[in-house]
Amino acid sequence: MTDSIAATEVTLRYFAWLRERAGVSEERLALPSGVQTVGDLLRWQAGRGHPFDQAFAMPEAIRVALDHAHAKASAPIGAAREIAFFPPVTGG
Amino acid sequence: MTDSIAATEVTLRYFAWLRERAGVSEERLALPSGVQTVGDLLRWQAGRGHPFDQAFAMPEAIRVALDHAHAKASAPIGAAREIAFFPPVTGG
Amino acid sequence: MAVRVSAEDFDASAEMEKLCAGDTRIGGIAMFVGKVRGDVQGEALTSMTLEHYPGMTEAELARIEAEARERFRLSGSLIVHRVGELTPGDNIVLVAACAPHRQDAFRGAEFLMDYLKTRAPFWKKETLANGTSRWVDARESDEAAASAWQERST
Amino acid sequence: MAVRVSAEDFDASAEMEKLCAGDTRIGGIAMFVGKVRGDVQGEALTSMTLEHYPGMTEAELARIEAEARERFRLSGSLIVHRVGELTPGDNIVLVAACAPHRQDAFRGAEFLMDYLKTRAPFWKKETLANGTSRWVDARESDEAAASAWQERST
Repeated sequence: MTDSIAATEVTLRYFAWLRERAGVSEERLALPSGVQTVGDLLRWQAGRGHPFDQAFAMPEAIRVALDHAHAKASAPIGAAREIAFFPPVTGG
Repeated sequence: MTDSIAATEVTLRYFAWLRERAGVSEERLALPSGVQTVGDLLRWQAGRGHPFDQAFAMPEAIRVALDHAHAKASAPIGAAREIAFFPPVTGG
Repeated sequence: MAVRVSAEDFDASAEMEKLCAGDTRIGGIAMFVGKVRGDVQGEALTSMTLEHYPGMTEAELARIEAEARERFRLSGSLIVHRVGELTPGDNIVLVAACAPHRQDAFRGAEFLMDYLKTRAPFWKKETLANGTSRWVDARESDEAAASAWQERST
Repeated sequence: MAVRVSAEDFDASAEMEKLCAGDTRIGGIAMFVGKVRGDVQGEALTSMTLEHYPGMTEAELARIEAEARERFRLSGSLIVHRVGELTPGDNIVLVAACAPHRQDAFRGAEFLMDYLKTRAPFWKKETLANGTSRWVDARESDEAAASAWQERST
């Protein structure tokens, strides 16, 4: 079960300066099976090489949403289909 | 000096239910010289006879303004030219 | 800074535009509009008549505004209060405060309302559907809200 | 209860009318309008571009509204947030809360703003008169304002 979820493709989305630094606004890919939590995912991103290494160099400055809901680093990715990365929000 | 101020006519104004109970919205008269403070004035009103006796029967429910500014019972009337009586305000 | 007493209705957007016009230091504007409710403790209200004390009203509102400016960093403020006969759903009062920062705007507008409710010489008389009329009593909760500002610094 | 994201400007009066229409239990409506300021720490600002996360924005604003309704006795609430390029003096956001009593309206509107500022996925990019652009940093004071609601009952 864990393997089949891990092999499923997810959509990754990037916003604000994270989008600019990553050089991409959206991509679809299958996450490695070892990536179980939001924290795992941030570490994996930082290890993907240029330009992700620089975009994700400070994971504490990055917020993550799983299927349109804010998620902490300890949150399991589970069956999320859309995962978004962005800086702290500054609207209003 | 005190006598000359006391003999000067002042305008008394009445609002809301106090106006209705007193049966007058405005009057001009000279206050007796013994009336020195707002508290004195409220007691004098209650002693004026019908309908003031009833209108001023509960002085603690009546607010007073001297020349357009709220005044406490202890405030001296001084040289005020316009004195208003009204219930606690209920606007807004 | 402006105060106005009028039988006419107001347009909150237009008032806001005028209040902010040309001042790009303003980061936000907080507003409150008080309206005539259609019921009074379960009884249907037909109309509400607002009486005020011309002369003192403007003086008192101006003092309330001056006190708000001392307490908060405001770029502008406005109080518009209607008088005369109003019906349920009608606007009664508009209070607005604009400021570089939103906390000042919110605090300013709420302060203006709390003080207006306890110091500005307006009186409401309600006419109910059953034909009776009565003057509205002052609410202790309004007095408490105004008093609470005495103990706060912001 | 409504949330809207739009490039278009809004009319606070018209929005208020719609929000209150026909509900005579409403005693008051509190509103806040956030505007683009013309300076950033002393530097002139040319424009402000607002990016958001379509889909999540609406979901998050709806969650914020639902939380406000749980905390306060509100008759209605509204959040309108603009996106795209704006210039100094332009409206950015409108938040409104109507309620039988004014304290609920004020608290509701301020709660909506504080939570919107820290949870709704919007990002501002400033372009200064000197030609440089930069993403606005989140403010600790906004985080503190939102956190403070956790310790309050009202």
